[in-house]
Amino acid sequence: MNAAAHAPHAHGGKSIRGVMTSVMLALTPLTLWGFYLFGWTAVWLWLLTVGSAMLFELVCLNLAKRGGPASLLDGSAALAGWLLALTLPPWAPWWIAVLGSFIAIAVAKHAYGGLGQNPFNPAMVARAALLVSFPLEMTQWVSPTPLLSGTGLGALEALEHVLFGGAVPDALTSATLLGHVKTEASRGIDLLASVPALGGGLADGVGRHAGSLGETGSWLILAGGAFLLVRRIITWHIPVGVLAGIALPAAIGHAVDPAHLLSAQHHLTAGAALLGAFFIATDLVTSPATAAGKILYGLGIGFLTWTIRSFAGFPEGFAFAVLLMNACVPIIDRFLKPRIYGHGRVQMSPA
Amino acid sequence: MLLAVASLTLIATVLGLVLGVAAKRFHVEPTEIVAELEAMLPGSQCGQCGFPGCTGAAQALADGSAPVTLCPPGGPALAQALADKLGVSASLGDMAEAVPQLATVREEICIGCTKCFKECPTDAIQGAMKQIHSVMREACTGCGKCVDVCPTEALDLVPMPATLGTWTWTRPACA
Amino acid sequence: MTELLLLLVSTALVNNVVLVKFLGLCPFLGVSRKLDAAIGMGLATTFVLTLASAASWMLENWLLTPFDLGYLRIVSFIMVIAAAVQFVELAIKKSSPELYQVLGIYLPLITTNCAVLGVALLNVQEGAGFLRSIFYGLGSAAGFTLVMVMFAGIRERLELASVPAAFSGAPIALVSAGLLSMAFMGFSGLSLN
Amino acid sequence: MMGFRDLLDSIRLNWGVHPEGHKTLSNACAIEVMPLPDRLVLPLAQHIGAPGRVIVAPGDRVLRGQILAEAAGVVSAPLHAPASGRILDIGDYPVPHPSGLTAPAVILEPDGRDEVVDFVRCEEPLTLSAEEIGKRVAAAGIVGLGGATFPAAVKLSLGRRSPIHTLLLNGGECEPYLTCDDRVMREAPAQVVEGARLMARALGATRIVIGIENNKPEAIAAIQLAALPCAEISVRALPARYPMGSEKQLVEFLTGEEVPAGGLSAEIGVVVHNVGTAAAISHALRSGEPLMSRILTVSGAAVRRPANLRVAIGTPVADVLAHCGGLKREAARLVMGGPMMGMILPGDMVPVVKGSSGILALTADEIPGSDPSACIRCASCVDVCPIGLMPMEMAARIRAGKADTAVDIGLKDCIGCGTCAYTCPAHIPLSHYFSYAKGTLAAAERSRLKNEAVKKLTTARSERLAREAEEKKAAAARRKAERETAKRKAAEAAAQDASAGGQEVTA
Repeated sequence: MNAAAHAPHAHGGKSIRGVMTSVMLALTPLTLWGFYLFGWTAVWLWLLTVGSAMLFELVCLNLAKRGGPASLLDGSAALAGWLLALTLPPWAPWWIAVLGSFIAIAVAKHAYGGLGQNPFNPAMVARAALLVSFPLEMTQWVSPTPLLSGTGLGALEALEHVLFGGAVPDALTSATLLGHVKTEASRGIDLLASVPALGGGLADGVGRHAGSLGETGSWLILAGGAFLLVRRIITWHIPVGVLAGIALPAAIGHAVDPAHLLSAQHHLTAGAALLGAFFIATDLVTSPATAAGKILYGLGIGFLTWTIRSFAGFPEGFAFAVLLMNACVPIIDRFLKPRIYGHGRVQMSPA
Repeated sequence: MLLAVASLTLIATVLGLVLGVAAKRFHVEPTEIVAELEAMLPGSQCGQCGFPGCTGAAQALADGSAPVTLCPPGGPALAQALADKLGVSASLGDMAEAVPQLATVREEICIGCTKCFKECPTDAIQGAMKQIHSVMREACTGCGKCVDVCPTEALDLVPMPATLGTWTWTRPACA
Repeated sequence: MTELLLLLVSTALVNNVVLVKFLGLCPFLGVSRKLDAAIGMGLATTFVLTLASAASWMLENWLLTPFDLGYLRIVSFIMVIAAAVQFVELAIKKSSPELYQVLGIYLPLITTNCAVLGVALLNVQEGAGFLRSIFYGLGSAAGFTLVMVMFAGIRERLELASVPAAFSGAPIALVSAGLLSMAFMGFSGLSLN
Repeated sequence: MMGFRDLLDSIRLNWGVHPEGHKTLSNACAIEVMPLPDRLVLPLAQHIGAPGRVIVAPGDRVLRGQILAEAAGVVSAPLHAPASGRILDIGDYPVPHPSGLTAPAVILEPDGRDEVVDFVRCEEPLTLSAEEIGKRVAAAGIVGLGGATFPAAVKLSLGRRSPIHTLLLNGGECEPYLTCDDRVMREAPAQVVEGARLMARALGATRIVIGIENNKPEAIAAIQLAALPCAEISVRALPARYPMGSEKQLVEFLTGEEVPAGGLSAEIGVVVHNVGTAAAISHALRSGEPLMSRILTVSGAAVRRPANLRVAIGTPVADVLAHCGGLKREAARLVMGGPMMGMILPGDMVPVVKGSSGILALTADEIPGSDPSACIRCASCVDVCPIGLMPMEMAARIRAGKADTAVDIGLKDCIGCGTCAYTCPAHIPLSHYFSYAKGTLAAAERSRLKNEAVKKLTTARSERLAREAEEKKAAAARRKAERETAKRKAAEAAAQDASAGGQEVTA
């Protein structure tokens, strides 16, 4: 009999592993769709990223002498790798995946003491670091080459491409909407001309356009997000905040200056907006604790994303926006606390 | 050259004037930190800190040569108060480990010599000549001075026994 | 007006003194352990920086340039800054002894804060007008304060985190500063084209 | 219509959890009276406040209802013999407390003759004056039977300090497993209602609201029927949600007002009592019998025959479990009270006390099993906290040894309901952290007070020593002066003698 176990003598049954598993379940459909769209290279890249993330986790756990394999099973490392993979260009070389996993797991997570201690979102730290270090590789987009359609590489060819590199066939290179308009704008061509030039199919919701592995299948992302909401893994505050934070300034900006600012619809469906709103910004460890804090955090990410996309040098700013708002989370948590019962509403005697 | 000297002198004069006025305007009386610290210490001059009495301890605290956790009778509460006063962060970890001590009289050996209660800085020992002495739990700081003077070694320091009133939950196991 | 506003945004975010120009790192690392201290330091620096920008502009344009005393620039700027810092120190000592205790030796260090001198010199270099100089100083100081506050928040949280011994303290603070700096790279190229 | 209101209520509440009830284990079991055991262990501190003062001695023979210990102070309660018999001992015995420490208790051996003192019966208790009700409740030694064990009479006297308009009767029983309040409401609704009216009368309250969780429809129906003739009573169904039965939550839900932090509900004109206390008060005033037994639930998957029992105060837990057929499986944990806030028992030798609402023998499957892992800041605890605290933040600060800074973010407002720890996916023992921190802070406060006392003693001592030294010096000076005067006088005398002698000689 336990000498002095403290109440409660009951537990609700939630577990960290359960939370992580739910997120992975929610990610599965859109990941499979990404595999289908971008072919075998995407599959190999995903495997590499997730595998190396778990490997680094194991190494770090051993170095820190914490738990060991048991802690690996909580799934957090696999999830971080998975999310990173979804934001990589599907034809990226192997070292992008491995280096990204290393940054995410060793630098962004374990340098801080492991699970739950990191102030910055590991996947986004990795993505931002890769983007500023290897801008070329990280913006090498391709058109979808669905599996079994004969347009892409076979399994072995794809593996060879991932491991030993090689140029992406010119016929396949493509541009994302955000990258395209940024390039065109730098050549003095405004949106009125550049957007139609890219052709339709951009906002079809199923994602048959260039982009990173997991960000193009809008409907599946929404379905995954809905699953998480229903399972109460996440609350609505952050996704709604992010999407509103992007859409509102975008709508106003587009109305004022349609030649230079993209519409809200384009902003929401392009880039990592949806994937980020539901799966990245909602990362439990690095987001605020209270409902009001979550909304503010979401709005901040959305607004910064829009600002960077519209005015700064990088075509996509979601990773930066998340990191910037991550840095604000301790402040948000400090100043947006829930009201404590019995304080404030009634006259308080100085205690 | 002259110009340079002149202009620097001018700047210096103007700034000096401004600062001089400000120093008058914002003057604050320096506080006597040692006296304030000494007032916070128990004042029993028990010497458990290793300094000669509480004044010495206050001096050492003020010049930073002693940690705020130096006073066992004061316990973590005093350490925290001192840390707040000095604007440093207290590591109370090792402090919490130290269990408060209590002097106890072994009645079968005590000869009633009254040496101990003359020595006790807090008058925590009661008794009279040729009578067995007893220790008041509320007043004893566990300084051990009585133990040193007892001719028959009838006094012991024992950890303060827990009661329902003083029992607390232990620190939960960390992840 | 728009131009001054843009200048503010540009100096605070895009060309942040700490995270992009790497000036003023001493107080950034030294006084960012506690949020209250960071806010205090930020405000003190804001005051000194703005004042120093204005004073150094006057010095430059009314004394140094007319009399061709450019070689006295650094020494005279430092004198002005030192006096401003001394003034702030006296004022804080009077108004908030707690803050004075917390800021400790870092307050006199504003004197040699390269952000302050750097901004004053950059203003001269760019030949900025009086108002522009003040806004440049104000924007830089706002950026400094913003970053100080964010960083202090992170460090307060790190105090509670189980950081491995090898990374504990300064190392993890520097790692965090690096990551924060990387996040600020997102603003690079920010302009209203 | 009720269903719609429930829905609205549950949307309005943004806190709490829905623990698995386990109530069906025992809620169909009618209250049975458990026979007296061989030995009763009666701790002197069965209530909040000063322990009772013993007025019997070992060897004494006592009658049922006789006072064993009288109230010692304003906040205290007397203790009565639950049976006639002999006092075996008065000394330190294990009490229900997680520490396993002992405390002063009276050991009574029932003689089975059931001889009683003269009880003053009262057929119409509602005609008694407010003061008289308070006096009789105090004399009966009744304390809050919900588990808080605050002397009921003290709470009834609150009306004299600030005007009370509403009495809330707590029939929430939101703790899983416990069904004793449910059974009391079903089996003795008239007693509950009469007790409520007596308390309202003592308080001067004009309104009585009885709140019952909607998972007890039979109890709601029974109380509604019993309260039908009384216009001042309204019965409200509460959403079944833990911790609805906590005083602060109940007050907020039923009156819309909040109990001020660090204050009493009486400050906003509301007093909360438990339904069990109401029934006990009605019974005590009618029969004149003091509180000598209480109703409790025996449950948990390890118990062979879960039951609701009326048990004499002082009955050892072992006898209660034996009465329920013993354990059918190994109990991983023995708990007194409910699983959310109840305390672990150091063993089954401890007695049932006035505040024991239940005895649970829980199997390993029923208790939280996993070891704690790192906090992932999921903020589940923040979402469910009924007080609006940030438990994870407080725990992190406590873990870092900064309990004092946890107070800044509300540690003292924590009601210890355990909702956060129940919901935590990382299995962090949050409630334990808070108890630990509250304990260390209390210990620090005690040592601060002691320091102050020590300081006074030291100053007194040094003053005394100085005075004594002063006196000694003065005495020495006086003696010296006296000696000198004497010497001088002697010398003078000698001189005179000498001169006289000389004169004589010369003469």
